[in-house]
Amino acid sequence: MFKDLFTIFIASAIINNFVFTRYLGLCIFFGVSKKMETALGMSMTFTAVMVISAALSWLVYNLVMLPLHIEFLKIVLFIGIVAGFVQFADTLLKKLNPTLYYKLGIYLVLITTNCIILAVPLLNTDNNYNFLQSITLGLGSGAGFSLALIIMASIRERLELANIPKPFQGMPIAFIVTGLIALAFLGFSGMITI
Amino acid sequence: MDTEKNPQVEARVFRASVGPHISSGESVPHIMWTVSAALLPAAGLSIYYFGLPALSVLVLSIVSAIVFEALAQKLAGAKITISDGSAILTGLLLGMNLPASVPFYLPVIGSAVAVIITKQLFGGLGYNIFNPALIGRAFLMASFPRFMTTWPLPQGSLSLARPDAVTGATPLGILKEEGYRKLLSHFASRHDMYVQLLLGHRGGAMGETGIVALLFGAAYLLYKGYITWHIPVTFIATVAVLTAVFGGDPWLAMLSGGLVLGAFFMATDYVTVPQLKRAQVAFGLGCGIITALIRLEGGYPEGVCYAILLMNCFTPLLDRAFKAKKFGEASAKA
Amino acid sequence: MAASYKKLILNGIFSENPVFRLALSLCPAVAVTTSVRNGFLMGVAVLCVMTMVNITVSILRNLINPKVRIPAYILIIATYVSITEMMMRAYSRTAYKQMGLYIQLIVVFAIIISRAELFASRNKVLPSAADGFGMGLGFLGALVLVGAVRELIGKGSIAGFHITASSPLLIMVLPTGGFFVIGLLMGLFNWIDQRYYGGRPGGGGGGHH
Amino acid sequence: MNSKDIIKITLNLVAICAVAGVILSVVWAVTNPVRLEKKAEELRAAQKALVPQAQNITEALKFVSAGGKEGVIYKATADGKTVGYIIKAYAKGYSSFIEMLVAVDIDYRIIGIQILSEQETPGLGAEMEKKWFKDQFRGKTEDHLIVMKGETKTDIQAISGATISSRAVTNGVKAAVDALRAERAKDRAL
Amino acid sequence: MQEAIQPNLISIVLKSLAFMGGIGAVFGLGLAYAAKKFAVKTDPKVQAVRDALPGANCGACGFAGCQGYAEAVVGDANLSPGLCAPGKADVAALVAKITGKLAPEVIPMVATAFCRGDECKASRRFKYEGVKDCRAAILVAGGDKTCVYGCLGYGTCGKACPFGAITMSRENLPIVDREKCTACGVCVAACPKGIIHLTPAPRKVHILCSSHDKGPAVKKACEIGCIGCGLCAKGCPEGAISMDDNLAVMDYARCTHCETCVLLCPQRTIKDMLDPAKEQAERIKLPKKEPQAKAAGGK
Amino acid sequence: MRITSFKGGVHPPDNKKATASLPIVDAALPERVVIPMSMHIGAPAKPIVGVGDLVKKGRKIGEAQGAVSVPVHASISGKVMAVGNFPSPMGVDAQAVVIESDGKDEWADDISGHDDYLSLNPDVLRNIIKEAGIVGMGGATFPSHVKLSPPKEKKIRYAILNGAECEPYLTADARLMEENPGDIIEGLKIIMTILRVTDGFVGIEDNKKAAIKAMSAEAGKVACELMVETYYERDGIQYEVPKGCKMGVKVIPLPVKYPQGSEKQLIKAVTGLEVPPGHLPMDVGAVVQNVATAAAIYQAVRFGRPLIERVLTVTGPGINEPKNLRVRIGTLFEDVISQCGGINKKAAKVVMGGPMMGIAQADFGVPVIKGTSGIVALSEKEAVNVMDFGPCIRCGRCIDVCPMGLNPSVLGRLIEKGRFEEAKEYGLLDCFECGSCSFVCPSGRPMVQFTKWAKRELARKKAKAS
Ligand SMILES: Cc1cc2nc3c(=O)[nH]c(=O)nc-3n(C[C@H](O)[C@H](O)[C@H](O)COP(=O)(O)O)c2cc1C
Ligand SMILES: Cc1cc2nc3c(=O)[nH]c(=O)nc-3n(C[C@H](O)[C@H](O)[C@H](O)COP(=O)(O)O)c2cc1C
Ligand SMILES: Cc1cc2nc3c(=O)[nH]c(=O)nc-3n(C[C@H](O)[C@H](O)[C@H](O)COP(=O)(O)O)c2cc1C
Ligand SMILES: Cc1cc2nc3c(=O)[nH]c(=O)nc-3n(C[C@H](O)[C@H](O)[C@H](O)CO)c2cc1C
Ligand code: SF4
Ligand code: SF4
Ligand code: SF4
Ligand code: SF4
Ligand code: FES
Repeated sequence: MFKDLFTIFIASAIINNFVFTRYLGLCIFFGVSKKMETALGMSMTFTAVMVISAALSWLVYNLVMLPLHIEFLKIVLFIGIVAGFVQFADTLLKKLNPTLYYKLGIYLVLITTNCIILAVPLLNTDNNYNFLQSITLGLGSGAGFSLALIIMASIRERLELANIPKPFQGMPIAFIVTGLIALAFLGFSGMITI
Repeated sequence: MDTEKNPQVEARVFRASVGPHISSGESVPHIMWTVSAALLPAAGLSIYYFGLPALSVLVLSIVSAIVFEALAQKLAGAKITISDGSAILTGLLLGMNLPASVPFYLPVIGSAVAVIITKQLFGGLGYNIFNPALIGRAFLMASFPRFMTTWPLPQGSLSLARPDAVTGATPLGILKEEGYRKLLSHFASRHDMYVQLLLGHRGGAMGETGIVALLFGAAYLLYKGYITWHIPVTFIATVAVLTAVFGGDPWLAMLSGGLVLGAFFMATDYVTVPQLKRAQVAFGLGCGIITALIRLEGGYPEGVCYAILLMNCFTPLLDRAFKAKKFGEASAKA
Repeated sequence: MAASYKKLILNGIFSENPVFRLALSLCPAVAVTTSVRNGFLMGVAVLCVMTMVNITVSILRNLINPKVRIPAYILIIATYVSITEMMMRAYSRTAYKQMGLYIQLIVVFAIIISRAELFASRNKVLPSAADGFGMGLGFLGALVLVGAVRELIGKGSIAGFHITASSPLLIMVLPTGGFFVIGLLMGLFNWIDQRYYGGRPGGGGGGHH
Repeated sequence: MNSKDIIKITLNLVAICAVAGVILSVVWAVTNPVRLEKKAEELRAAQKALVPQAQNITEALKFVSAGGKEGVIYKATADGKTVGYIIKAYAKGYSSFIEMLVAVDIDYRIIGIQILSEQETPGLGAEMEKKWFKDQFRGKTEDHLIVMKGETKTDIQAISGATISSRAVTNGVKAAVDALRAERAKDRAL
Repeated sequence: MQEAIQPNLISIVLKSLAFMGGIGAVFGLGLAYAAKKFAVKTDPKVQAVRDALPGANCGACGFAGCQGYAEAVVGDANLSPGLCAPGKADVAALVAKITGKLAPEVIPMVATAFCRGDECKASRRFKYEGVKDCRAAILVAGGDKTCVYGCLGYGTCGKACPFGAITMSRENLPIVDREKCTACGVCVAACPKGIIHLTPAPRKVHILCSSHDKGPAVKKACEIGCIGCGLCAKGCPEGAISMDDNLAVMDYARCTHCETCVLLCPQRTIKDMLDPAKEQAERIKLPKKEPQAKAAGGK
Repeated sequence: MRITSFKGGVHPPDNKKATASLPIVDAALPERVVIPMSMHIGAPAKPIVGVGDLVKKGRKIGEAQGAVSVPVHASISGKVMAVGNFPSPMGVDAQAVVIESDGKDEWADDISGHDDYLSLNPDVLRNIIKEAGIVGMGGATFPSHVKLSPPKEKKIRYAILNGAECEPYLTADARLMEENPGDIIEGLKIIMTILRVTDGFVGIEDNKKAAIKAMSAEAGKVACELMVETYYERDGIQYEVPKGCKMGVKVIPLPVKYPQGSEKQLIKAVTGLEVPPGHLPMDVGAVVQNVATAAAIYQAVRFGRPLIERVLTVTGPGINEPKNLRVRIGTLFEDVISQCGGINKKAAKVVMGGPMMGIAQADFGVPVIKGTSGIVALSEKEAVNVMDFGPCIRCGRCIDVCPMGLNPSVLGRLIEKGRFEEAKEYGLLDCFECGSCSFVCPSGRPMVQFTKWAKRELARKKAKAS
């Protein structure tokens, strides 16, 4: 049981890292990895939302939708949960902790447009994961996305001191870097199959 | 001012800058050429083993690395700096990372990827994040896996091995596919195996085979202070220890694959590894763990290349995590 | 009037190309563009969804309370995506097998919600449709372009027609190759832009969320 | 904002949700039968291609295949006699689970195999869908389900550069046959 | 599994309806309640101002980026809405409208480099080695130009300009692209020699020298520097030129582009940048209260 | 006793042979001198003479302005020819008084000294030192009286003389120690009296054997008694040192390594204590003065002579006859150089001070100032050209050698991109511009210029903000 969860975690966080080996969540990945500070903020926010939405999605899907045989509404539900939750958290944070909101608020909004946030509950249902497995996948994906963001942010901060040819500054070089990291991550290929 | 008094003095235009006005005389080209020279014995040995094809692969990768460097710099309107020797070294290392039997276009494509995409797009020497030669190799591996996993047999006459030994696969390949016993059966004894591995009479990339020659070059670089022990030693030791822990043969682990080449010549590339010694130890440790993981669990028999590249990703993080210790900081706390 | 529709559509294709300029909806641009065909199919799916969403949002724009604007838009998008997904699953199974996941992920494409929010919710139906169509076309074009380059270099064929005998650079049909191709194309476009149109450095979008 | 606003906002969202729900359920109701029909059709076509002489192919039982996935054994009959079995099985490949159909005759000789889905590397592992690779299995018995890296006529020749995938398919076929053998040992009626 | 069951259309629709209605109700109530309970006031004006500003974050306004200025200009009733130099008059008017302030009169300014001592015309007293940056170059004996007031030519102004308006000529003098320049003043602050000044954009006759050295010293160092002879000051019919410690200084409010000074200057220090095609149109009178505006624009 | 030295540092070739054994000679009396009002750190002095005034040697011509400032004195007797801005070896023009010699070289009348100098009140001594215009002659030119007035709460335990002279080429301090050890040790005794310490040290690099010998012999003679009441604190205990207690001076041979002469590194080598970043030597109870400063202090207290001359080394491949000269402050470089056989073709770069930290000179119309320890004419080959320095290849050599434990590589890269604030976070302000990093850098990166530039920009920004 524990080993199973551990495998799911390691696989989703590192070996089958969503960004570098499954190519998901790229918009946000490129968008917020320019500075370490934003990358860290996004990492924390994203992981938290990820776990919570994985849990909520699992509950509603398994306890309500499956018995009713309305699985075809799952896309609507999953994204609905994320969007609703995010907006709720946004409103709440703005009032209760404005400093935190000032730091994390922008990321919250971005989360609703991140592929991973939808891919994880979809994978959970595809794989018939149980509750714990679902949460672990959420956590692992969050950790993996955070890892990717942090690596990328540290590299991009170093790149700011580099003499990159003008046409390649900004997004193009970020793509190339990601391609190179993905090339390095090919080293993990074939290690765990899920 | 009364400056006409010493016209001889006045007429001259002197140079001026902020100090220091003298230097140790160390220079980038000197370092690069020395490292290249330290690789020559191993390159020579592989030419001896694998014959003319090996020579042509090396020459091709070096020449194309130089050409692509000049081309990229010309396109970018930058100063052409091929004489700093870094492109030559990249080409040489790329060549040594390939099997001698690859078709001519592999070293050329590899050099293009190494020099243009991995190095010049990032601003050239000093700015690249990833080891150019290794990216070149990984790129070729992903593009031409068949060529890149077909290892020719050494042809030289230094051979002490039985004639049917090591048929085209690397020792690590055999280990992965068929197990330790099968590998051992190719040699007279365990001892014989170690000797053969040291001498390099086996399948593999050109630079993987001549371990003695590599060690010889590495010793020279260590002596000259161009590389330090921190990364190579932690890297190799970690692989050996992990292999032993998981029941493997640590000596085999150290002597096989690209470990020696990678640890001494590629995981030491200043540009792509952390600067601080403590961070370098962490880097070596990471390389060792990933190498062992890939060798034991992964889809490939060998993991040195990917281990170094993966740790390259972490170099900026390690640089952030380990900061230089300021003079007097300790006493400030006390 | 017609000219401005044309401008709206061209805007989506060139100056605000979702992939190359705005750097949005990148996952499919990397993951499914291994061939012209895949890129085309994905692009068409997005084109349809975007146009429909823009139209719907524009129609409903006065009926939706601003407090629940975002959830409502997401709901609309999710509905269209679900419909697309179900249709594909029933009528185009091979295509679905290759990119079923990414079809589902159209829901979260930032480009769609941002156009709904920035354009459709403030404009009349026809301009909204034109905007959605233009953006979708830009996306489609980008995907086809990337797909073509990757297919050509990776498989030696264009839209399935073989040009070379063997596959030249396998890596190009791996997603890793997608990053390289998009990065290099972006660089190329920036270069053209800077060289011939005096564009600003560091273009290629980003941060438009 | 007062509570009337709350109600208004809620109703607003409820209305949109309801409309969406209705539309989706209608679309689903229309497309789902088509999807099921096509899916079954695909399976039938694949099975039929494997065992053309079969007149009737029925699901016999389910078993646990690789990765805990559900394998299915189908019985192919012609003129009331069992002419063979088709096994839907999974194998753990290089980077994905390979879903395949394995057709065997009653003597456990392979009639043919079909790859249903796979996410291996294009150009490498994905070559397994090529005819030459699949055709190698035809007529093989379990003893010859061995992967060889070089040329071979008697055994299974690996796809070069993708030994892992080749071995996965081969082992998957072997496991499928083993599963059938075990089930038949348990259930004589099979 | 789902495939096994084929419920009829009505029941599916009803279930979906119920489910979606429920979801909508839950979210709608939750969000609406949260929106009410946790409502915070935000000043839409700040956002409006922020949207109106060009977003260059150049700092010409003296605040931390555009956002900083937006907050300040909304919050502080006395703060001028015209501090954004890149935005020019349009933005000032817009900001003024949003904040309900009086739109200030903004005279368009442009950066002008007051030195013509290029590589051929001015000498260097030693061979400078080091970082090619003017602010770094003055660390070595105050800069290598023989004229201590002269442009060093290492292009710091160009690197500093957020709008890419300054390029260096082949002879190492800055050339301001008067179209691109927004008068943000970043270059003025960046130049260690104080070569660059913001001048009223419609005024195109400039005295392009900064040297307060005496005539002979100037002549030794530079072919084209102001030697302080005062011919221009004496000759100007409008009295627009005065002498300040061996250097002629232009009063732009008086200059009428008559070009007398241009012809009089023996060193050819004074340059007329008037575009001949636009000449007529440019000869409109500037209001004479201009010096104040210059001070505001130049910060 | 050899205490472990500091971490890092470099070993440039010392090149001291040419002048190490040449005795100090008095330079010819200059025909005119240009005496800048700012030869020290702190507020420039204000001229108190006008054109046409007749002055004698030692006469005060500039009045100190504020606490951190010293007066300036005429170094020859003659007539004031001009007061105005003149080129200075520090780079930018500075206010100076020009005196034309009357050839008589007479001392001013009010020059008088003290025979019983060790029994004077510390405050009196400090005032004499200030009025004599004495500043650090090791190069930093910080007013000595300020250094010798630590706030009460800082208990000083060590008075250290800096005889390291770790810069290549320079031999002025070494010669002074060899030839005038007595003056130096007497100066140290005055310093110790002012600071009320009993432990005096002289740190000398181990390659100056003769100087070590001469100084040790002189230090051995220090058996004098404290003439004033003294107390000090060690390990939290207050020690009273009553009148009559013995002072002791030790000569410490130091490892030969640049920048051994830097204050913090010297303190570390002599006492084993590290001055924390952002702190001063007095925070660890130490005061460091250059040996020449000590000699000047002695001259001032004993004979009442203000600081009007100093010893400097004129050397390098570009100088025809290298010499150790005793030169009047204000003598123009061209006069000094012409006394050393003039400059030859080899000279490509002329530096005031040593080749590591010295200031390159564009021309020789600049005067010798109080901090001028040498004039070195470097040849084309040895003078490093940093015009086309390359990118940092991250080799880490600079990190290894930085005596302050900084990361010059990062500093350089940040500053290159104008990111001064971030550089500050990486310890920019702790860099004392020793140049060890540039010395070893294979890419020839001008790190010192980078740090100077960044510090200046930060200061400018701060000044603008306040
Ligand atoms: C994140 C994610 C990844 C998936 N990856 C695969 C995959 O690699 N192979 C596959 O066959 N199906 C994959 N699926 C499942 C498909 O989307 C789809 O559900 C499946 O093909 C079943 O289609 P069918 O019901 O029409 O047979 C994935 C689903 C998700 C959510
Ligand atoms: C990008 C990439 C993709 C790969 N994909 C596969 C694959 O799909 N199937 C496989 O068996 N091996 C795959 N490999 C693994 C290597 O080709 C491995 O060396 C090979 O399986 C060994 O087989 P060989 O003995 O035939 O060379 C892949 C390697 C790389 C670099
Ligand atoms: C890198 C460096 C090297 C120095 N080398 C010497 C030296 O060799 N001799 C010396 O007297 N002062 C040297 N100094 C100056 C000392 O740090 C210190 O300021 C001086 O010894 C104090 O004495 P003073 O005030 O009498 O000059 C050096 C300073 C630095 C930063
Ligand atoms: C000790 C040492 C090791 C190096 N190793 C590599 C290497 O592994 N691969 C490579 O492309 N260049 C290597 N270089 C050359 C150079 O650093 C490289 O081209 C830079 O990464 C280019 O910026 C090495 C240089 C040195 C001094
Ligand atoms: S030229 Fe100067 S004033 Fe004009 S935009 Fe550039 S920096 Fe601003
Ligand atoms: S104007 Fe100033 S900043 Fe620009 S190049 Fe000249 S000296 Fe440098
Ligand atoms: S960083 Fe500063 S203190 Fe350190 S070596 Fe360089 S110049 Fe010396
Ligand atoms: S010595 Fe020079 S090249 Fe090496 S790390 Fe330091 S700055 Fe970079
Ligand atoms: S498409 Fe934008 S995150 Fe995936």
